[in-house]
Amino acid sequence: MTPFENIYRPAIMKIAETRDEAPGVRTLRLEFQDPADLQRFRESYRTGMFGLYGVYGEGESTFCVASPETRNDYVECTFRRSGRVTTALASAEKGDLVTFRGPYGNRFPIEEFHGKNLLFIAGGIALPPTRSVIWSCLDQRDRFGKVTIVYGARTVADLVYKEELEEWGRREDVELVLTVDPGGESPDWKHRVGFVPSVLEEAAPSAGNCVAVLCGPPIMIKFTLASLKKLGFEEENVYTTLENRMKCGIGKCGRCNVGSVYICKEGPVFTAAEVAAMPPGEL
Amino acid sequence: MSEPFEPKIVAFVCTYCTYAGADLAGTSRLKYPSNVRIVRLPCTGRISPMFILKALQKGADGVLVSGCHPGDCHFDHGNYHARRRWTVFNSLLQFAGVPEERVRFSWISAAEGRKFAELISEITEDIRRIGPFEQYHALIAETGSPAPL
Amino acid sequence: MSLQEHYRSQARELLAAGAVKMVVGYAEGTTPERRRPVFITEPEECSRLVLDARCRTNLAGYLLREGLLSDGREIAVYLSTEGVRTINILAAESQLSSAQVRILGFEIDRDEVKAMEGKRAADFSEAILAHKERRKKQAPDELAAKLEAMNAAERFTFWQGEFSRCIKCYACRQACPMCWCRRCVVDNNQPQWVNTSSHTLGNLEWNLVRAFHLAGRCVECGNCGRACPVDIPLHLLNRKMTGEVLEAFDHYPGMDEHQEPALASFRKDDPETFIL
Amino acid sequence: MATLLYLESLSDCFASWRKEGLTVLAPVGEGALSGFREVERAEEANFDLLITRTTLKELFFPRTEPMLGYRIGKREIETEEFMPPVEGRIIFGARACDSAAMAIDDALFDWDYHDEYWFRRRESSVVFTIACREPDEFCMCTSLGLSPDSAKGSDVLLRPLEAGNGWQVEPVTDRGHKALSSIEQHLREGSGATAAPAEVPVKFDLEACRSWLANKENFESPFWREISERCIGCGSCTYLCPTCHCFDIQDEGDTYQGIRRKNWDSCSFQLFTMHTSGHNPRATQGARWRQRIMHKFNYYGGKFDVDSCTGCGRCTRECPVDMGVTETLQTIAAKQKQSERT
Repeated sequence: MTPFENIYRPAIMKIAETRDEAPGVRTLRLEFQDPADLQRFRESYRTGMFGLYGVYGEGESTFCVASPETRNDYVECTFRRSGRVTTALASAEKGDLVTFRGPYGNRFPIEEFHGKNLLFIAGGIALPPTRSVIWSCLDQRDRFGKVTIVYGARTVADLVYKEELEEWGRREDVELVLTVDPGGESPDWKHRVGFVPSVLEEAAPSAGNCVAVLCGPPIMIKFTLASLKKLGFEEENVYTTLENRMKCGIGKCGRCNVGSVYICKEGPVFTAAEVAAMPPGEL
Repeated sequence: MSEPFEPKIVAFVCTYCTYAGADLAGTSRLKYPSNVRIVRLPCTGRISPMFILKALQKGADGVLVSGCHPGDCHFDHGNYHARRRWTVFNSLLQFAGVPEERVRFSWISAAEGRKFAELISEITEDIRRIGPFEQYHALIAETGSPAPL
Repeated sequence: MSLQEHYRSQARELLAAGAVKMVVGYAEGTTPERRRPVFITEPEECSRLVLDARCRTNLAGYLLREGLLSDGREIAVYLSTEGVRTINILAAESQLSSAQVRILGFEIDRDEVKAMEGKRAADFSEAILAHKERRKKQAPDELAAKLEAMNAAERFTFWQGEFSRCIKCYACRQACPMCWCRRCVVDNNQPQWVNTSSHTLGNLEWNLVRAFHLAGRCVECGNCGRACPVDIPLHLLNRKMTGEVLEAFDHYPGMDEHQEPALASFRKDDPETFIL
Repeated sequence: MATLLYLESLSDCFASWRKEGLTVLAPVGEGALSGFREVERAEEANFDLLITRTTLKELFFPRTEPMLGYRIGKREIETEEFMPPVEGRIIFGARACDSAAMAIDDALFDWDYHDEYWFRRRESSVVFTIACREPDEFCMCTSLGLSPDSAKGSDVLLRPLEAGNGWQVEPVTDRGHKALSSIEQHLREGSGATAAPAEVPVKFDLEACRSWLANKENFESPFWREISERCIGCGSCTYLCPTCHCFDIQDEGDTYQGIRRKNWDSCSFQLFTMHTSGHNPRATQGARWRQRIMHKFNYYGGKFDVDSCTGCGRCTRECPVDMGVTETLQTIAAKQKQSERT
């Protein structure tokens, strides 16, 4: 008989680094303990894919791989402490062992972005999936045209990846537009104040030869899509990611589908046109 | 030769009376068996029947729940509420076939170090006599749960 | 006029006059033996309402559907004595206002259905009192008596066999009008007190927790037992708890809407013979 | 001439298989207590049962299954893999609807990722299906394009003899052939008349249902709320369904040791899709019932070219509030017919 292959078996990961991003939000850098697991990850990981991060005794939780495909010898994830698993992950320390199952799902078609201008839009805790694409593109900067990043959070404290935001802000080949919701600014805040859709409209990036990557809470997505439409973006050129509750991550446990579309297998990356075709009542 | 059976007993006690009673037993150098693991809670009113089920789930052979005498509750009436709950849960456990020796309830005040020591000895002996809670342990084993490292 | 006709026309009048926004009752089911819950909002649909000795389901739980009573309007509902007691308990537990519940009372006596006079839960206190007196004298059923006669190990084995069949579909919980928690204790996972898996241990834990949470609240309507797809004798556990609470605290759940819940109240002289 | 197996030699067949180290399972018990359990002798089995209360799927996809045991030390995690049992099994006396369900679920458990918890059991089991002679009022296999003597998912099909003393034997798969060769000495060649299979009336037009469900406009139809108004949100229809396969993954244990398990879960449950944030994409029972119907009769077919229902009727038979797939599809078919007319 062939050796038993357990599709539910996770890889054991060591926490190489922890970083507190914002209140309740933390980033972990995880390193594979088994070289075979690392090898598999290197071969299969592409930006946009997700994984199930776990702590034995607590369970597994799904979020995107926040690190880019151009840096594939580790896995980074950023999450908000909210349920049982994220609470356990948040209290884990450097050197602790956790688990990772994946990478699963589809990817951003980055080759199709070659030669185009890129517009990244993210809100709050949804920067991680966008960040994965941003670095994947910045790591091969000369293949792309103009890069614009519009990122907003409720308050200054809620902005994640603060160091990277600074780095992107310093770069000449990136246009960074930061904003916080009205009332969320600190006395020394030098950037914009306002909601992402209106800030985006003010910044008015050209839709010509441009693809947009948009990640955020549903309400932000809804209004930002309207703004993008005003700016002349076609739905086929706007990419986003969807999230749903998952248990298996591989199309078997039966809960993440939106209509007939399984987020875990056919997603999490979709164009706005694909999302528009989904039944709105299930999103 | 197998090891002689040492009962595993979990005691859920309130911090104001029974825990203080246990403390007194200790400082008075009263001898009692070391089979009891004490879990200290603010009041018997906080001791949910879930705790008892959890102890059994983790393989306890016996459980003791103990707090202040009626009228002595630090929070005035937590133990009166607990008493009603115990009445009902005790009856349920017995109806489900959990022998009454396995789950006991008592009032032990901060001054009753001797009562604490004697009760622990008595409960431990009772359980030693009836042996490990094999019926429950069989259910635990059936889940495939691995033994502690 | 049969009771069925009488209540049909009452339902029609109530809806037509706008006195109630909905009638919760029984309609014919898939087979001639079956009855099913039905929700009528139009006077002309009232001819679907059925009332006979097959109408066993306690419908009170449907009143707790999210938002149903939030507009303050009244709903008429077919209820037996157990159902009326359920309304009293739910009102005592602040889950609904009995003023919003217009009762179409009935009682099933063997194969006959009889009217119970009254409109509001408070009108049924005599009938409830009579039930309490009858319950006090009620002897345990055959299986319960057999169980009581067993020793602990035998009882454990009996329940082990019963619970091994449980598939954790939670039909008992969902069918119970008393199980109104937004999030059941087994669905809370911080901490996870009892196992969610459907092995015998997890099933035993679930069933004990369920029985305990219904102690002093269960009206013995039988919804749980009828819903159980694997016929676990859940009523034995519930009856045991009801008997215990009645005997120890003279508490019969659902006497009126001001009755304090048995496990949220106490008397200083409550019995405590088992406490060391 | 046909191959016959007489009831009187069935115990000998069981003995032959058992001698080879195979476990023999058969329907036993009555009513709510009925199910497939290990038997030694033919008399223990209850072949008069129309259908067992719990389904064949439990033998392939148990309600709770340990997958990984873990022990956490200071700086290492020890894991132990729980493999499904692989000893050979003869499942004797399944019904066509239950057996067909196994073939339907194969597609899901093989969808890109091969679930060995399912397939190891499938590969080590031989399913003998007995064609039904009598339906009850809930049976509806013929409405799903199956029949009481369908061989789908079976390894051997048995047709009851008119005299009620045995079966005509039809091997379907290689596994079936092999299992039969072990009991060759107990089989007879003969020409006993077989009983006519049960006549199960067609209850709805499946094509019409499919069309209605495929129409996007109907997704938000008030029909979904109306048909499921009395649904109490329990899992009995899904757990008693031979094809329903949704599951949860749960860790049982503590921070030192425990087990990661695969447990049945149900789309009827409110918590099934609830996000940690509290947002629930399927917030109402109507949406959850719609998911169940759409999954079975639209999504599954779209992905695997087969509907996820075999018409066993258990959902209606056992529903505490008298709901079920049958009535829903009957109503849907009628709606479709009506819209085609207008």
